Amino acid sequence: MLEIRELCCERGERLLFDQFNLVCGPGDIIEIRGANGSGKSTLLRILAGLAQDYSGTVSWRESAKQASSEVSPIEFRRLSLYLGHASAVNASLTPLENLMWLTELTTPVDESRAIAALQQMQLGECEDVFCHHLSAGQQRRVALARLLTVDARLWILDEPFTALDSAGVDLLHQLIQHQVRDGGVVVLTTHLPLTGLAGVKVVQL
Amino acid sequence: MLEIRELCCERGERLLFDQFNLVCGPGDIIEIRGANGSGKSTLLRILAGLAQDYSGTVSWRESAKQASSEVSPIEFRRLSLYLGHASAVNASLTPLENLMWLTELTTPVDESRAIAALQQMQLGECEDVFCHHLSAGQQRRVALARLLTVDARLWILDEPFTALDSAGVDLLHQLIQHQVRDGGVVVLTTHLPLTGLAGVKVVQL
Amino acid sequence: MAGKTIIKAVLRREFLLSVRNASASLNGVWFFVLVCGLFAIGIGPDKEQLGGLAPGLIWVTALLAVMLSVDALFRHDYADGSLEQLLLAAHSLYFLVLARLMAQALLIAVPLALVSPLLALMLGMKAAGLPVLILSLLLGVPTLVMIGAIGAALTVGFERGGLLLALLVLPLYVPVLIFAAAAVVSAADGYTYAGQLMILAAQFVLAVALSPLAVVAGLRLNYYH
Amino acid sequence: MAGKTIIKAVLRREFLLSVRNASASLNGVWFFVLVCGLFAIGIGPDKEQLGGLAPGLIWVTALLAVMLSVDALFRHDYADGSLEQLLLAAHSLYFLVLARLMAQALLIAVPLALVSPLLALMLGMKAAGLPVLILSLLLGVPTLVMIGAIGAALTVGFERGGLLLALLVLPLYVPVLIFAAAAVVSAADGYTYAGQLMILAAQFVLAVALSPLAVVAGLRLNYYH
Amino acid sequence: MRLSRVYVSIITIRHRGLGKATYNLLMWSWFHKFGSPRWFYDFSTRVLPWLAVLCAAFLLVGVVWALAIAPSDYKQGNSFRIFYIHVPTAVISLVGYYVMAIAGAVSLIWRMKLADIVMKEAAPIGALLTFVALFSGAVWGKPTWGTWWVWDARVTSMLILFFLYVGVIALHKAFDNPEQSGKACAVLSLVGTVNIPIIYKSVDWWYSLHQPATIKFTEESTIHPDMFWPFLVITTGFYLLYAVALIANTRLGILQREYRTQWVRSRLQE
Amino acid sequence: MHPQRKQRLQIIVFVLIAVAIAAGLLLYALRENINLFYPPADIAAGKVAVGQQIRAGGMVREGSVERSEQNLQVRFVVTDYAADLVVNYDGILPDMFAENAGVVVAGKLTENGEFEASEVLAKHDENYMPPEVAEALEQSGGSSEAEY
Ligand code: HEM
Ligand SMILES: Nc1ncnc2c1ncn2[C@@H]1O[C@H](COP(=O)(O)OP(=O)(O)OP(=O)(O)O)[C@@H](O)[C@H]1O
Ligand SMILES: Nc1ncnc2c1ncn2[C@@H]1O[C@H](COP(=O)(O)OP(=O)(O)OP(=O)(O)O)[C@@H](O)[C@H]1O
Ligand SMILES: [Mg+2]
Ligand SMILES: [Mg+2]
Repeated sequence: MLEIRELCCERGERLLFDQFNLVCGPGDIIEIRGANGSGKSTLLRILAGLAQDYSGTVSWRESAKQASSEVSPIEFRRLSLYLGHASAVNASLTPLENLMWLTELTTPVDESRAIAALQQMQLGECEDVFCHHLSAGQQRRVALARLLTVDARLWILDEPFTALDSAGVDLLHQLIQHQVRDGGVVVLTTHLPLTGLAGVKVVQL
Repeated sequence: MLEIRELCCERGERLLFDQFNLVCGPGDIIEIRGANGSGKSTLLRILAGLAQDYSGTVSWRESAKQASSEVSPIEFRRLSLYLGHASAVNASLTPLENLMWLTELTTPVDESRAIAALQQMQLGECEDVFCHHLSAGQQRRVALARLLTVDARLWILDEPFTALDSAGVDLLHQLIQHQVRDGGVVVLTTHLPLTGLAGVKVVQL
Repeated sequence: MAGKTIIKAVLRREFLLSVRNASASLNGVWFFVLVCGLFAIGIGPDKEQLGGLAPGLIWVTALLAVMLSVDALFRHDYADGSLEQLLLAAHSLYFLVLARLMAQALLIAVPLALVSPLLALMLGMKAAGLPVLILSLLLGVPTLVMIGAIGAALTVGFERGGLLLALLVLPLYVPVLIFAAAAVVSAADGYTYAGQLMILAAQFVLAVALSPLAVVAGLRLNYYH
Repeated sequence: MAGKTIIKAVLRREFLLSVRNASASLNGVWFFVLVCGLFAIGIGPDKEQLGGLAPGLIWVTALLAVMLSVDALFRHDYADGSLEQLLLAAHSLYFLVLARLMAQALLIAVPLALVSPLLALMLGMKAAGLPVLILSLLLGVPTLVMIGAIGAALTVGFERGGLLLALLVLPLYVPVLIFAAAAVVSAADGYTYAGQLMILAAQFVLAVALSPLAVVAGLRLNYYH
Repeated sequence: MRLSRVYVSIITIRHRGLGKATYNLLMWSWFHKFGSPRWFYDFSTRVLPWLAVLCAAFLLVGVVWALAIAPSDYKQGNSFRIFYIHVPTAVISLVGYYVMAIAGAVSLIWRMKLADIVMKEAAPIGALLTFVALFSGAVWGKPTWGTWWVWDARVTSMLILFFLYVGVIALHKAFDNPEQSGKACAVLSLVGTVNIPIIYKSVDWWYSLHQPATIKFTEESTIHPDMFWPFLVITTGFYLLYAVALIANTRLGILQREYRTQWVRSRLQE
Repeated sequence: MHPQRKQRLQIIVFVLIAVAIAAGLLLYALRENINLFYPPADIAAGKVAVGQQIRAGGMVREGSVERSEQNLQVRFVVTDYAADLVVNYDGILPDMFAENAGVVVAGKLTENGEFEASEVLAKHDENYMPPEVAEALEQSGGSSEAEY
């Protein structure tokens, strides 16, 4: 269960959000919505534990009732998956090498599962092309393949649909649906209408 | 008038397109459509004069009839504007500095016009924030502001809607519409449905 | 244990990348050889004079080669977002960074040490100093990598970080330079050098334990907001 | 004329960026001083010996400082897409590149030349060589910038290009190094040095005229597909 | 196992199970109060004038005594008087590095804003003092050593110290976010503190021309009392000058960092 | 134990072990003589090889300085009051060079046990006193090594 209390963050003399509260539990899809520059990415980075200059608390509890079940930062990193504007795909590695590394940062994985994930992302043909030869959408798919290999409870996705073609968008919709059906939580931003997803809770920033 | 004849391009042993022909004249909006990795960006880079390993011809004529009116490469660069996946926005310059430079590469411009363009792109407040502080959408807006300051006949836009919020998308629609009403040509790619634009010719790749 | 998987993954990627990228470690060696050659040209080929200078020249060159290699250590990962993912790994960053630094230290030190006897002989150093030269490089270069990594972490966000890195890091390199050059000179002249090597080793051990702390802090602060 | 606007725009951006980025040109100077200090430490403090070596040491250091500055010349513009826009500018690239290179040459050469007398005296060089040292730097460093830019253009697409650049460029630096060091040594010893300076000047003029051609070709290569 | 847990709870300053008083002491709440920029600003407004007057008095007496009254040296004559600038600046520039590093450590560990500002303001002052020490040493070297620059241990380590300062300044200038640059400079100056003793020892061992210590704490000094007293006065003056400069610059730094807050506005209006 | 604390403990233990090892190595190293600066006594005791670049230092013995008439050749004796070292030098001496004053010479030992200096530096001693005091001391037969 993710709990955000009285989050407040300012950047360059502009208050991005103030007294921001949010509680979400298993099965929630939260869409953070806002205009360009309203602070969505900043919020997601704070959730993921990357940004530090904010006030307020962000916590993840195993159970909603016990206050003591709050997990430690390292445990939280194992439970969460952050995918930002930069896709963390190294240009001189192949998709498989990138995927293996990115996955193993939080979850041990064997190669066959990674290969299957790439195939599901329609990257079967490009398995051993260096990533700087890939198109923008294909690079994004490499980054997204991690959703299939990592066992995270909380997904934090910053504009994950960028550069994807319509087949890719559909696929990602399915993945998200699957994740929440399994009791996971998805927090995402996007400027697209999320018509393909059921039960999205929109939070305006 | 843009004329593409028998364009053929292969990458890493894959034929991206073969015998590709396209002719377009004043007032045309051409959308190149295709799945991820189908070669849209490659095609646009060839049009812009960036990529070189292809066969076939790309030419721009002042008038459709006279074969001799084909313009020289430098003249073509003055007449065209290419905006790719990378937005060419330097992180340690301000939006205004970036815009001035990018514009002056092809068109002399005075500062007031550049400032007005930034204002129209809703970047008035961030005029002198360094660009690495800007959000993804704001950086894209800096790049797009160039559409307002450059006097080009041919726009080549590779997924220009990326990272823009819905207001930004509407604005860009207007700009495109305005450009073709003035007799310009727009060639673009996107994975979004272009419902806001009238008279788009779709070319499947 | 999960920690081991992560460390192994980090190491595997490190080696893969260093193999892929125009054999970066080999380039360090070429740099080493070339700059020593430049000295021979710039100073004039008076062999006797050069021989006396050789330990100092070789060591200063090695130091520059290390600085150049280290500059790229985090820069690319920062640009493409891999660094943020590393910071979000489910393991103590101290050990992850330590693993990377050790891998880099190995990749940089060994080729330099291997090629150094050749250079020393070219510059006319006395043969008696050769084994100690190799040893001093194997002990000293890793220390330089560790210290340099601190500077690299602090400057990773800057466009033209290379020279700033030099300013931050080169003063800190002085102790290594002094003891390493002194060890080689002593050995070449037939004197005892164990003391200097011990001090180099002590510096190495200290650097191994402490520099990851500073590197982690340095990397984190680039993601301060 | 449109050409002038473009060239002015390119120059303005160049100066803006060099002011913004951690005062990169000043860092070059610090690097210069630091590395000379390291040599003194590595070689030993014997002033008479150092004095004789000073021209060579100073020039090799200057050469490295230039190489480090030049490495960043196009790298960032490549990464963020500015370079493709430069290649699409409505003006002959030759002159645009030439303008950038000249600006860089100025930004790098002048500070180095200004600080060099201090270093020369610290290293114990004879005062008679000082004016020629300054002159040789003012003539030679721009040549090095031009040559280095060719390497920078060719290696702009590589992750760890810095050392590869060294490999490509340092051999090409040898002629400049030889004549510049010789001029300074001659002057310090009271001999004639006009000949060497003339040759440096000739190299400079050649580099100015030819290197933009190579740089443009090199930059284009990166966008081959 | 229990022992390790106790140990960890001590080093991580976990307060569960500890008494409230101990917790308060460990969390240094008093320390934070005194560390607030506002408290410091008001406190220094009261103290600074007195300090400045005291400093001026010491320096004035010291300079007159050192330049006009104190005897010249039997060997060096009047060039010996450089001693009175050289030694205080040299010593304080070293002390200044530790001031900077300790402030850096405090700001890093306890996230204290005041310490952060002090650290950043200490760097240029220290660099300036180091430069003066180098310069005065060089000027002194010409008559005494016959050359104004030698690569001697102390001289070389002083040069390195200068670069350490310049590094901190350059790093500070390179960031545009003050909190980022604060952390970066703190890390760098802490790394420097580990290294300064090492650098000093290594360089010291390397080569020595510079004279050994004249002013000694454990044995009697090898300087004549007539020369020593003005030295004491002028050194005290320099220490005060350092303090005054640091406090004044810190006040400016505070204003720059906090100019949007209510209390700064009200102070500026007064 | 909590995994986070466990890792923190691991780090601390690791750092402590490293510091201990470093301290041990340093202690061992400090027992060796690693200085290349030799007083005349050490040279007399044969600790320096012929032809090795070293530095030596001490006081210039009173009345030992012989200057050549034709050129810049100088010959003087450096002493640490335990042993003497004959130094030959060809070059301009620093202004502060004087009998009974500290000096540092860099160069090498020759076959005949004399020192061939390539550089002579006047080393200023750490005593500061007014001229009158120095004179008085001189007359009372003390050296400038006097203590206060
Ligand atoms: C550029 C040249 C010089 C530099 C960088 C330099 C540096 C220093 C430093 C860092 C100290 C303080 C050391 C400590 O407290 O441990 C110092 C002290 C001192 N220096 Fe220099 N020095 C230079 C030249 C000279 C010269 C030429 C003389 C005179 C012969 C001289 C005489 C002294 C004296 C008397 C002290 C006080 C020593 C004591 O009592 O501890 N210095 N110098
Ligand atoms: N130092 C600074 N000075 C001024 N403004 C800053 C500074 N740092 C950050 N900002 C502002 O903070 C905001 C950060 O926005 P963020 O990236 O979170 O936006 P976003 O909602 O993700 O936008 P987008 O939809 O474009 O991705 C931007 O408006 C940016 O201009
Ligand atoms: N050296 C190479 N080896 C193999 N394939 C290559 C090589 N270079 C390019 N390609 C392929 O060429 C294609 C280039 O695609 P391009 O970037 O033009 O796609 P796109 O249509 O713009 O896709 P997107 O919608 O994702 O932006 C990709 O499929 C890529 O895998
Ligand atoms: Mg965003
Ligand atoms: Mg594309």
